[in-house]
Amino acid sequence: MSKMHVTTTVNGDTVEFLADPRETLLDSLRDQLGLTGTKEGCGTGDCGACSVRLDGTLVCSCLVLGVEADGKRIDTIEGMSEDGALHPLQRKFIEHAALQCGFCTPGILIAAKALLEENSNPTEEEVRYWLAGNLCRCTGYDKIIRAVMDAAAELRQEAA
Amino acid sequence: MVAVHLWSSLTRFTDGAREVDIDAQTVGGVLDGLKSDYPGLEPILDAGVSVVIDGEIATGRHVEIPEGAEVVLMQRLKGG
Amino acid sequence: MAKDEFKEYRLVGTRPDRPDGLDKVTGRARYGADMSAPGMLWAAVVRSPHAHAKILKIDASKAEALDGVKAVVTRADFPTGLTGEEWNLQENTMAGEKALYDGHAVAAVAATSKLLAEEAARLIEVEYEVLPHVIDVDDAIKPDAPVIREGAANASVPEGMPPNVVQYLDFGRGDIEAGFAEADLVSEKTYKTEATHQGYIEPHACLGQLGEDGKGEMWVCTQGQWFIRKMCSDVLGLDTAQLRVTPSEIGGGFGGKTTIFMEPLSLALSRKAGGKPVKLVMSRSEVLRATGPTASASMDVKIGMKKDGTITAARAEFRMQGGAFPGSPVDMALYCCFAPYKLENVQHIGYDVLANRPKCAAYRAPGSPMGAFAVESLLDEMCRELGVDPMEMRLKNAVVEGDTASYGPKYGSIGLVETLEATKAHPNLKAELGPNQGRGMASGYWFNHNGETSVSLAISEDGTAQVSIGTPDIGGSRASIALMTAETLGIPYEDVRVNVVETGALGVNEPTHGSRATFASGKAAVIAAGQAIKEMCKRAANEWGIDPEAVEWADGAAQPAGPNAGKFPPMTIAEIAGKMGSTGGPISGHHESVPEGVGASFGCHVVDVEVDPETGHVKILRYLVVQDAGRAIHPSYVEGQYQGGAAQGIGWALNEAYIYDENGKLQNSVFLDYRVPVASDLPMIDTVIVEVPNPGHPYGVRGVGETGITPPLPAIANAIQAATGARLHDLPMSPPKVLAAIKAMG
Amino acid sequence: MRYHTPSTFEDAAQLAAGAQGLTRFLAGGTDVLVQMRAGSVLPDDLIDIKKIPGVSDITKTDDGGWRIGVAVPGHKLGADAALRADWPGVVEGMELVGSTQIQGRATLAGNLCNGSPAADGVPGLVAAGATVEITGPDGTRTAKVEDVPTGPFKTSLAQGEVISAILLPPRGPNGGDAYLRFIPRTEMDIAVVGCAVSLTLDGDTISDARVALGAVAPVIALAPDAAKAIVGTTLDDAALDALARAASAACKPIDDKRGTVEFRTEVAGVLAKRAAKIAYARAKGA
Repeated sequence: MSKMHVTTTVNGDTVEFLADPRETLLDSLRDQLGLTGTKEGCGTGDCGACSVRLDGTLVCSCLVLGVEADGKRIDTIEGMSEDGALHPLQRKFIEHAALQCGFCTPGILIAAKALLEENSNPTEEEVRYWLAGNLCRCTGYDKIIRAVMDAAAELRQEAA
Repeated sequence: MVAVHLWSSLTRFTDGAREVDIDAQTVGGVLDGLKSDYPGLEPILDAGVSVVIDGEIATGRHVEIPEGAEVVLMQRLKGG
Repeated sequence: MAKDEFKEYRLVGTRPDRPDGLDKVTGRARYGADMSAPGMLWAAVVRSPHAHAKILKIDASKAEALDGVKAVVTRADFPTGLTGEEWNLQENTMAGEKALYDGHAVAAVAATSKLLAEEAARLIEVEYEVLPHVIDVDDAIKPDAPVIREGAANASVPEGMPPNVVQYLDFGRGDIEAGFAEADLVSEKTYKTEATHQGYIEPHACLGQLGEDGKGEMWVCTQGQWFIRKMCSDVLGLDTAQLRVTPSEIGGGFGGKTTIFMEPLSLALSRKAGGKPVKLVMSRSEVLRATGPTASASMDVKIGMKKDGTITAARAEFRMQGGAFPGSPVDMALYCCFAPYKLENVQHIGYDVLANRPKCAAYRAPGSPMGAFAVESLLDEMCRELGVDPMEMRLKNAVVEGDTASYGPKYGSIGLVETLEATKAHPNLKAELGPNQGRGMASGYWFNHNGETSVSLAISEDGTAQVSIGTPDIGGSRASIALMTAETLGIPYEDVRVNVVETGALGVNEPTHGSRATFASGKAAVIAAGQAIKEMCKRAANEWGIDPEAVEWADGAAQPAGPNAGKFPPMTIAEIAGKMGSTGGPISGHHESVPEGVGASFGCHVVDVEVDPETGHVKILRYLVVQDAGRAIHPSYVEGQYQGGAAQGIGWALNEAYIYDENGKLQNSVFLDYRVPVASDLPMIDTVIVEVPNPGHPYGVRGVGETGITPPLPAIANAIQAATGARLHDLPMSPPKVLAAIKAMG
Repeated sequence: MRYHTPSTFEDAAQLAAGAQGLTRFLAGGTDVLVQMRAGSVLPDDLIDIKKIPGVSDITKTDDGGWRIGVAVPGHKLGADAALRADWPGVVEGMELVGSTQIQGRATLAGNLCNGSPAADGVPGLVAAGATVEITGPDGTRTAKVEDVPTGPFKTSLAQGEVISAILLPPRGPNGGDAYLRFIPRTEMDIAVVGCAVSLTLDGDTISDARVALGAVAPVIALAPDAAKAIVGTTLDDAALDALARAASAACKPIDDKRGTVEFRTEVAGVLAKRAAKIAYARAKGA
């Protein structure tokens, strides 16, 4: 069962690793590249804790093979703050107490960022449906939704 | 003497008494007294019980029991 | 106590950023599966596919022959002779003679990679003789049910009870029959709830290492590192102090991470593999099949009520199965179910029953939600029948300080009436309802808990402070403890760092459970801060050459107490700390106790639902949580507990359930079919924090974590009846059941 | 396991035809990877078809129909306004599959080939009269979508055959379609019942209709009696009731963890009515 050589761009950096073809991108990120901010909650695409961007598209990294990442661009939670400045979503999550245990938080932040890039002014319902694949068991989602809406408002203001 | 209220199914071991008088000053004394007066209670007490003194769950065997206090024996409480 | 009689604080009651927030929004926070070690092996577990089966033979030769497989363990690798709960834990960690439920571990393997370990596990061959099994609690309590374990009953069980009854409970007071005779309406109904899972998003994970010398270490996601240490030591026959357990950040627990499941396996594998560290991470399916869901319940409730809503007598008889081991929370369910009501005549009977399911663990207010479902549902049905307003009924019968609780002791300071009044005043109760919509209300209760607590505080050289606590931060407790410590010391919130420490650093702490972290670790931190203050006053007094009694502490500085003490400028904490090396050494505080003064918390929830009459689908339109927090130290995280508890209760009420097939195999061991609420299922969850301070805590704290899961189950059942006329007596109130109930009305 | 990335469907078919052990094609992977993870399917050869040119394209065909590449993920399908204008029922069916994250990967072709009786992407295709182009070691053939699944998680594809495109017929004037499913939550569930309706109007009267039901029988199938119940009507209450009865009568469901026989049968009728109303309104241009 020979491993395959994978070259990919993660958070802007070119990285290489050897992947067993059965290995998921989630395991490649966590176990080969040491990027443990992306979490496994279910391994079946039902919880969204492993959310990353693959060539810009929001995906569950547990449902992508490591070898499929070859030649692609991957963005994870570790690349969300730029030059030490938190993304507004990250700031708003702290400010609104939108996390309790924090385990689902990286996946939700990645997913919310993808939403706001596509829709800068989402309704509460749109946020809720967009994030339906990101389970949170601690918060009842209330403060998460508020934080996303508030970050969206701030980003719109910055853009204006 | 301390009057200790027991839960009903313990009365099998106390000749039917729901309230028993134990000569003790502390929680530990009550538990030891119950065991020596009613040996059938021993495995249940050893499995863990809470002693409630005037509404407050006693925090240990050392806790003293005030004169005239209400003393209730309960299953040990735990939480999630 | 009215809000304006409240002492106002500089920090307590404010909403600063949590200290661990940055780590948790950047992916830096390290959870159970995030740690690796040099030379590390990966483990996988072989689990029984049968609900009940004799294990005839385990053949690991094919697995052991694989290149890279370093160790295989079975029950033969564990010590013998354990008894009681220690035996239960060992048996649950690894099956002995019999597999007792679908998913029960029978062997484990360690190998050089995750994929290799999984492949090796598939190659371990286990021969079983399948035995008759039983899943449902009402089947399990039958006299002719398959016997799960002879001799498991404790001394509470009278002779002649069915074989799977392992604990019996019977308590109450007054004259129950006379009470019913006084009533205008006596109703008796049966209610059932299905097992649910805590559903924390982080699967159990640990990294264990154990040498031939019996010394070991473990990194693990847990609510209680000392519990892990003690339980692993018991199961493996180790000296407790030789095992050092460090808690990771924890991705949710809700009670489910207060005990062990697979942790001893990593240690046993490590020992067998020559002391190499072994990482073991559960899959979601393993979490659902083989950790600790809550019990399922079958409950008979009988209540007598007068026309004016006065409750004259109440009787509860509950049967609960908590899996193949004793320990269902039937006792807690009985204690809590009538707790909000003044009762002269009350009787409780409980049966803890074995069934072929995983060993239940605590789940947020263990037992209380089930009991509330039965009692609060029946009360609502009776109010309808008598034409009594359910809120007025609750107020009329509400317990107050000094009343004797239904379960025995007298209540201290409690805030039930204040909670009900705040609910009554909330605008949600005036919102208009449309067709197919209905409103339901219910109360809930949890005692809260103290537990063994040990905390250390040390003043740093620059006057900042560090607090070492033993209760893992599961939902923001670092923030609340930092707030209380900083308030006490008179320093900025940011000057306090709260560390959750490993077992080597403090005396024994119980886990973060029983809603105790902010109460118990917080109280201990405040006392420890007081000790440090006393020492700092002494250092200032020495400097000034006055009596230490003549120094008081205010605004983060030692000050002469009154004009007689002499005139000295305040000496700040930074000044005192900067000189501590030459004034007597380190300045610290330390407190350990089982803190007295636990304050119970009542809550009241009101929910509006809309039911699709053609499909039985229930939509939550509005949700209100009102609960007594004593004093909210960090109100955002108090609200978070209320909202999270409500969401879990909503899931339990509507769609979450353990579903077994006829062979006793769990059918829904993935999140696709174990249906926890998703973001689009819920509305915003409105909260009101009632504050009736707990006199047993320096800042008035009551635990707030658990009560919130209790009222949703009956509140939603009550709302569904209001919307449709149909009454559901079984959980979950899933669309097929709701539609059938609507159809049954004709 | 060997991982292959062929650059033509012919190569993919040859690889699969020549494979000795268990073979799976990989498009979005949202079923295959779950099965691999659970250990229920452990392929010896995994053939990733995403590197074949054109698999991610959606193109309008010369006859006014559509050719949908087999690696087009749900979110891309949903973003194609012209396709959505023609076949909204097909698009909304696919969009109901899983979360936003799943939509980034999951494909119509994969949804079909997984063979689930509850696949949300499939009833809309069946109601639309869609076909698939299949490439095998011996060349290419087409088949009706409803002929692909033969039972739960079984298909009529032979060893070495791979779906190379999904083909939708021209919508034509005065047509409309819709797909509805019932799930216990609002998202993330597998359909307990699914129903797609496609119809064409002549004035206010339905001149042609196809009704497909999901999750109520071993395979997703047309319900011809349900279609008959509304053809020639203006979808009045009597027609809707007849539709509901016929849809319910077409059900041969099972009791399982997701629903009961009674519930599925009842709700199939409810969804058929609701989907027909939406399709009718769409055909009217509403």
